[in-house]
Amino acid sequence: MFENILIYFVVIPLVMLGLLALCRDIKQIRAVAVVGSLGLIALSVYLLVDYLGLRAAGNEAPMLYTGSWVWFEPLNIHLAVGVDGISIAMLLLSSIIVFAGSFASWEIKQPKEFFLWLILLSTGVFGFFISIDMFTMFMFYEVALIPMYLLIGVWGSGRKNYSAMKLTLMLMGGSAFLMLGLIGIYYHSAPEGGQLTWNLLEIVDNASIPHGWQSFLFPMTFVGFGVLGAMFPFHTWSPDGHASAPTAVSMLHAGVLMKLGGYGCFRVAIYTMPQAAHELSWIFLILTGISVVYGAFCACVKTDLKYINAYSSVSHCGLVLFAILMLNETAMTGAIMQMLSHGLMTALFFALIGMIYGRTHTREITEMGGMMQIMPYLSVCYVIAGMASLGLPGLSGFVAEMTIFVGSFKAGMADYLAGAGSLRLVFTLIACCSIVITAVYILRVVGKLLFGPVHDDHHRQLTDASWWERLSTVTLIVCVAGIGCFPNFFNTLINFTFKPAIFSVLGMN
Amino acid sequence: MSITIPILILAIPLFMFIFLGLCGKKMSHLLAGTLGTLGMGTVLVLAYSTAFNYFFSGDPLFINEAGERLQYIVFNQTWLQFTENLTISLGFFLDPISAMMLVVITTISFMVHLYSLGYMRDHHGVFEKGFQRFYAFLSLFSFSMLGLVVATNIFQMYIFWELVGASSYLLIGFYYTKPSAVSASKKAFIVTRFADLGFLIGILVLSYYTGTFNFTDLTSAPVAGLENVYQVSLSTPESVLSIFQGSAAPMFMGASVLTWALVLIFMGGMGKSAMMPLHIWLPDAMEGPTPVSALIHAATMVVAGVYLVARLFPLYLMENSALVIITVVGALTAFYAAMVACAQIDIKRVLAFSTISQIAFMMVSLGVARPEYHEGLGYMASMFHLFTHAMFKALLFLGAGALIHAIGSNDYTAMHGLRKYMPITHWTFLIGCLAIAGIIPFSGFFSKDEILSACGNYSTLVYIWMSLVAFLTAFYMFRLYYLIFWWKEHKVHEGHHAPHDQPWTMSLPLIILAAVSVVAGFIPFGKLVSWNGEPYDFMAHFDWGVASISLILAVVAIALATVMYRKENPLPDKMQAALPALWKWCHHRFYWDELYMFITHKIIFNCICRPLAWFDRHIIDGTMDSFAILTNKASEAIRPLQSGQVQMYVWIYAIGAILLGGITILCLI
Amino acid sequence: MEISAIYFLVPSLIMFCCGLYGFITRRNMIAMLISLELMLNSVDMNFVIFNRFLFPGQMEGMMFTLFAIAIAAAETALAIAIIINVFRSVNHVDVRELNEMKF
Amino acid sequence: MDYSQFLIMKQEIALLVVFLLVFLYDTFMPRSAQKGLPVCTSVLMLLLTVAGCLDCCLCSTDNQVAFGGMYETSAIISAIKNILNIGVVIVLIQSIKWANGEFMIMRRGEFYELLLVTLFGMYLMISARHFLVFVIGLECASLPLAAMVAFDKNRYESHEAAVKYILTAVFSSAIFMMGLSFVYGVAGSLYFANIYTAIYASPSVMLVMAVAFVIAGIGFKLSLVPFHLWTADVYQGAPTSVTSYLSVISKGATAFAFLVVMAQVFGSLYTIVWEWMLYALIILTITIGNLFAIRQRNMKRFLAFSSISQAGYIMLGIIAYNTLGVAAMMFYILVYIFSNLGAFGVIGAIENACGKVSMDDYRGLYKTNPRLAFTMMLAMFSLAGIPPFAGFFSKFFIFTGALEGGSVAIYVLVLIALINTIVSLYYYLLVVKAMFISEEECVILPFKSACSERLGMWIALFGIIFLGLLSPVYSTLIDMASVSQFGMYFLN
Repeated sequence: MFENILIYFVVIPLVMLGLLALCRDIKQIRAVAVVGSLGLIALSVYLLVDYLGLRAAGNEAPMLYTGSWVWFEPLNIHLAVGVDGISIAMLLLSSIIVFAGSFASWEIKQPKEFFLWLILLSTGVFGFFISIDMFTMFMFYEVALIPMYLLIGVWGSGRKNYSAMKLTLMLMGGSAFLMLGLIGIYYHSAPEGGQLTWNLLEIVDNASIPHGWQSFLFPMTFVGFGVLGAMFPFHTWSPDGHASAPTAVSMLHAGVLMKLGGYGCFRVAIYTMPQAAHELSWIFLILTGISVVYGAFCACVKTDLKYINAYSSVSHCGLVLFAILMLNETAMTGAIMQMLSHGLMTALFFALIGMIYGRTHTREITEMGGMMQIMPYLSVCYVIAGMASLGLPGLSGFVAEMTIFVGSFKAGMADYLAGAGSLRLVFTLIACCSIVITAVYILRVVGKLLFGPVHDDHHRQLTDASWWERLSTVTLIVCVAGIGCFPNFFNTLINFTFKPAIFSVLGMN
Repeated sequence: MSITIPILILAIPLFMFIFLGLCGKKMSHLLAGTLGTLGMGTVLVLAYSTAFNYFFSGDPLFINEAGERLQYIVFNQTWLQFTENLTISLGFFLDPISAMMLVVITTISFMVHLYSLGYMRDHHGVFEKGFQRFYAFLSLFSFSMLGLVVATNIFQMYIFWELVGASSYLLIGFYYTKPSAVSASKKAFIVTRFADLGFLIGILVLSYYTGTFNFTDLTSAPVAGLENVYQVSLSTPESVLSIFQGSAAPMFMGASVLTWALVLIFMGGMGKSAMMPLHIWLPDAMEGPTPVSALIHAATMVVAGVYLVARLFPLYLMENSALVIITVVGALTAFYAAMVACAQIDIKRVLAFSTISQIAFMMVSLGVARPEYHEGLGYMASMFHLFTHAMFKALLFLGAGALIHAIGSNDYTAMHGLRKYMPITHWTFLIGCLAIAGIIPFSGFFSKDEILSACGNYSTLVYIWMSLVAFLTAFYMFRLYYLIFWWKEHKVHEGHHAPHDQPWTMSLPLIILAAVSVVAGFIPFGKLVSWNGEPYDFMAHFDWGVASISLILAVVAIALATVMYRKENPLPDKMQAALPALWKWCHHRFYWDELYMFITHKIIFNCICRPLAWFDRHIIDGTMDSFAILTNKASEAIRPLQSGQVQMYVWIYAIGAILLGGITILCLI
Repeated sequence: MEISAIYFLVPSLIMFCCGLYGFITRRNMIAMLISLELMLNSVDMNFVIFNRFLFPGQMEGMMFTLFAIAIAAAETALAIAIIINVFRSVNHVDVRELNEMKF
Repeated sequence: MDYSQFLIMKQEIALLVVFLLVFLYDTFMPRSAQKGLPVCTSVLMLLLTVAGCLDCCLCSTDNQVAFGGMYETSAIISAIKNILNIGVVIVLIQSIKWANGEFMIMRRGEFYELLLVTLFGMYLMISARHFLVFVIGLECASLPLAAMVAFDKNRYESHEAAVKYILTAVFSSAIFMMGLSFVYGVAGSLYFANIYTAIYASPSVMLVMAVAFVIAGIGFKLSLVPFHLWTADVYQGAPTSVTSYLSVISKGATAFAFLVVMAQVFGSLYTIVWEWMLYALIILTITIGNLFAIRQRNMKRFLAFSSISQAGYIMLGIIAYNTLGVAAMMFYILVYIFSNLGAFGVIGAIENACGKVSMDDYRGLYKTNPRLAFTMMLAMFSLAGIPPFAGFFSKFFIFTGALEGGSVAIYVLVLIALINTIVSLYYYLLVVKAMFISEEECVILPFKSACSERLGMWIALFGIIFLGLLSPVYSTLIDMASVSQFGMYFLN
């Protein structure tokens, strides 16, 4: 079991948990957090390199590093792991954000408990991304959800009780549907008389879920994961939750946890039930298409920085789900890139907002102004994050959005020309409009918050970023720019293994 | 051809941007400025050598035996692969117009770099705050603009298109503590972003049908035997043609998809080039430092729209309707901007509207270019005007900058009679005015004259219309000139220094540009740039009739301006009183800004965003909350069930048991 | 003429219902216990009736009744003990007053 | 008569021996040694448990029938008895402090004796294959509990609870026996096997009423809605040790007995009659239990309602009516024992230390007593079904069991249950919120809980954390369930 490299993605956080429990003072806690998250980054980078090496050597299995250990034999539940390019991208993303998040919460109060929960959360995240067994996947998924409650409740701000409860209940509500969907899939995972399985690869191979059941189970799983992906109208946990969460939690949540939704939608809902995905995608296309513009419009009038970002996340994550539903290779590649890109840049955003809030004690843009003169470093980072968000070439947002638009437009036109309705096309065009609206709200914030005269003279005494804050933001900016400048690397990484999966989806159509 | 030089042309500004952006704060102002200028100077040399090489070396890669100029892809690196065919590459594309643009951009950019060394400090020689940042942004802009013009494919163009937009945003908002600058930069970005949406959709449509982003696939045919060398074919390549023509040509809402794609792409151009109705950002963009206005908002970035249309011109030729739209939009914009320019009091605004008007000239010129009329004179004229306009408009802006620097205000009412105090500025400004007015032998005469003859070939109406615009151009430029330098004697206020000419770093660019503006008209432009690479005999198509008419018009306009504005007199006020409505409309730019304000704030903001946000908080979120509230209500409602009375418990128990059986029995029966 | 089972069953049912009614309406706990006895006895009667009329060849119902009587006795004893306890504590045996804990 | 068949009853006999030993200790040991009684009982019970578990694991027990078919034992039956034993051991350990309190000096022996008797009754109930034995077991299991509920003589609530309990209990046994009389009237026998054959898939009005009454009678002990109304009052009024015993042991035993009755007696009526009865009861139980739990401030009362809704989930294992369901139900009971006892351990410790049982008093508990708060939180998470705690696995398995070959109606049922888990999560989180998030000063001062209490909590914690993760437990249960006597009654 321990010869499989993937296991260490769970082992390292668990060891960190153990060490944290033994820690006596804040220095030790920081050391554990930093060393552990560095270890995770190293591990994921190693995995990335090794993976590309294996692929280059001609290994064409859909998943690599697969391992499967029986857990609950009677139900055929395994601890099954395996990764393809998508998972590796997500693992990389998660480890980077955990790293940045540790630095962003350098001076948190009650550090021991905070990091315990944070690392537990990341255990769930890593476990989720390496799992290919639906049971373990679901388990890790829920492991990742519940620490949020305490993290927001104890370390949050504002209406934290309300937000924490709302977030937890809505997400668990989603997972209620999800659980039903997963068990349903399990019971149809094999042809009559075959061995039922939770293993996604086997389920895809068997392709035995009856059509009628697909139409029932697909919405269940899609909505289940979609809630976490902030799909309209189940997104309302996101603004409140993010607004109240402490910095690192917002980062991790918007940066990684919301990706669990998109990843799950793809990996479970669409991967295993392509027929239903094809037939029912219109419902969710409408919903996600609405999310995209709706979130952006709402962000235009909010004055709380975190609310603005939360709505922007709704919009961007909506785009992820939207692209996945296009069932088109390019769009799906774009969706994965958007996940990466949004994860990084939104983490950056939340880190910066947290840092600004930590100094000014307000997040109302009407109460701030001229930050560029007071804290130039943070402000410049904020502008960069904003530019990434509105899709400036050279930063990650552009690449992802363009890939999505090209792919969706292709899918939309294909539908339209084949006389299959113009829904996809219309919603692609609507989604395209989001690039303008995004520009509006980003520039509005930048203009009000960073530029202009200093609004409050008390703010003049505030200091600029400290070294750990710089480290945290620089890490993220480098990654954002890295994806933005060299997209094809990620494109290849994802594409490499994306193809078989997509063909199996499209082959059904 | 080696790829080192092209790569350096792009890499040096990028490097300067990153270097100055990261380390600028650590070094002295002067060092940063000098480094930036030196970097740009290097690029200038490299670009000139490249252009020279391209135009004059006679290399078979660049010109064939028939003397036709070819297109050469110096390098093309895959950047992002969407599908097997659809690939964004980053490359370096060398053809007549890109080589010409290289020259224009590097020249103006270098001038501006140099000029800013003097401009960006106050009278005591103290550098402005953010000086290093300014140079970093200038480098970023130069990089983006160079990348734009050498784009090998339409998506590369889009990428750099966005980047120039962003650097324009940063530079307009350079004085970020000034709210007006902030809102101007925001406006510029959002308006062009809106236009880019059209551009993007246009690209999507075009690429969906053609399956390619590459310009060479869309407009050219490969030259046999040579790798990466293409020749423009005015009859579009078979591959593209077969998609869009014939009975099976795809249609959408009554127009062919090609028309849609081209018009949408043109929409992007309209945004960048400030064509009506997307022009509103450009006058506001004058909030930026004046050198920026010269570089971005006069000479280079704003002509990107023209460049885009020129780049895709063979495609546009396929769709007459698209070209007609371009002509109409251009003609309207040209006239509108000229009218407005006559009634502005801010010198930079006057120049901004003049820029809009002149770019519209170029657009019209492209719109009227047809093979049957003088073998595409319009295309050549447009490019020529682009070139000359860049020079004299940059000159005018830099001159205006010198004035503003000296006076400290944009308002010409604070200037009047400056000719004695600032002779260099005066003379160079006059040259600029003569050039733009189209007085022989200044450069504007040649290029504008060709545009007018192209219009004349196409349609008399357009010709008369554009001549009228040319007349107005001469009028408002000289109105400006007189109001700045003549009108009445300049009063020097107590305690102020008298305005004086600028340091050499500022004067030198003025003089150089003035010199170029004088002689540029004699460049045999047609030999170098033409729409299909064939050398174009410009003199063969020269129409003396048109030339003399336009010359006469210009002289009359100048005379009129002289009469009205040379000396302080009541004539302008009388005219204003005679046509109050016209003046008011022109002065308020026909209320376009107010209209946009109304649409964005009153309609989009108040009628869409706010209701949506309300809807989200109260309806969607309210529904979610109401689940919780309902649960609590239900919990409250069933409270009496647990009354604490054991007899009640038992009663419910008994009823429950009986109902359980009873209902089952009923169901079974 | 054999008297059919129904003549016994109906009174038994009535007894049960009386017990039920009494149990629900009487405030005195002792009276409630008596009502309970009625119900239990009606159950016992049922067993006996069924045994006697339907399955006369065996004794299961009778045996059950014997045990049930014993159990009923135990229950009553326990209940009375508890009621006495309550009486000591609050000086009454009104069941409706015992509603401190509710909702 | 073959006396060897008494050996089949070895668990009951062992329990009786323990009972006798405790009785003898209580009666004959000198006063000075009386203090050792709680520990002694716990140790004896622990020995019994260990022996039982070893026996269960090492010797594979076949289905064995004794006393002319009145008594049956099998691997799964001894397993459930062992599960109960484990719970009883924890309850006993947790009650040591309480039992050694000032007030209990004279009567602690009775407490243990009564407790062991009820356990014996539960054993009988589980193993009974004749309704006479079953009724004796049932009464044995419920009547002494009334005395235990009334144990706190000085507290008025204890009396009120006892009255409510005994009156409802007797009433329900009347209803239950009424149902039995109908069964007897229809089938002519009280042997399970005979009844099963006699009523094979032919429901009459009397039979349906009989089923309803039997469900009501057993549902009373399981506190299924609407037969649950006594639960909250009794849980609140009874001494905490008794409450914890009531909430887990009594419930677990009855759940299994319920399964036995439904499968082995009324198995043939599954689809036509009682599946739908149970369907309605489950929805009511889970929903109403949850709705009441939301508003509770008293921790014991709160756990009472939570246990009502948990009973609904347990019933999913029965309505599943298959091997997976049985195993999942037993696993659920096991996990529920640990989780609930973890919570009751904390409540008991706090009550013993400072007499606070209100949720409002728990505010800020983490600051004063972090370990207790942590234990409570894990217990709450486990009850709410949050991984990686055992509660998640038990919930997942019970849903998996319920859905096996499930019709759409069952999917709907499970969906309702799942949505209810959100409500339950809400109120479990309320406790967590009070302990961790509330920023008020805690009224519970820091204190050191007794050794025994801590031991009890440690055991519970151990179970909460590891029961789910260690798969052999569940796998063994599945193995047992698949070879159990139920197999022949299930449809598939």
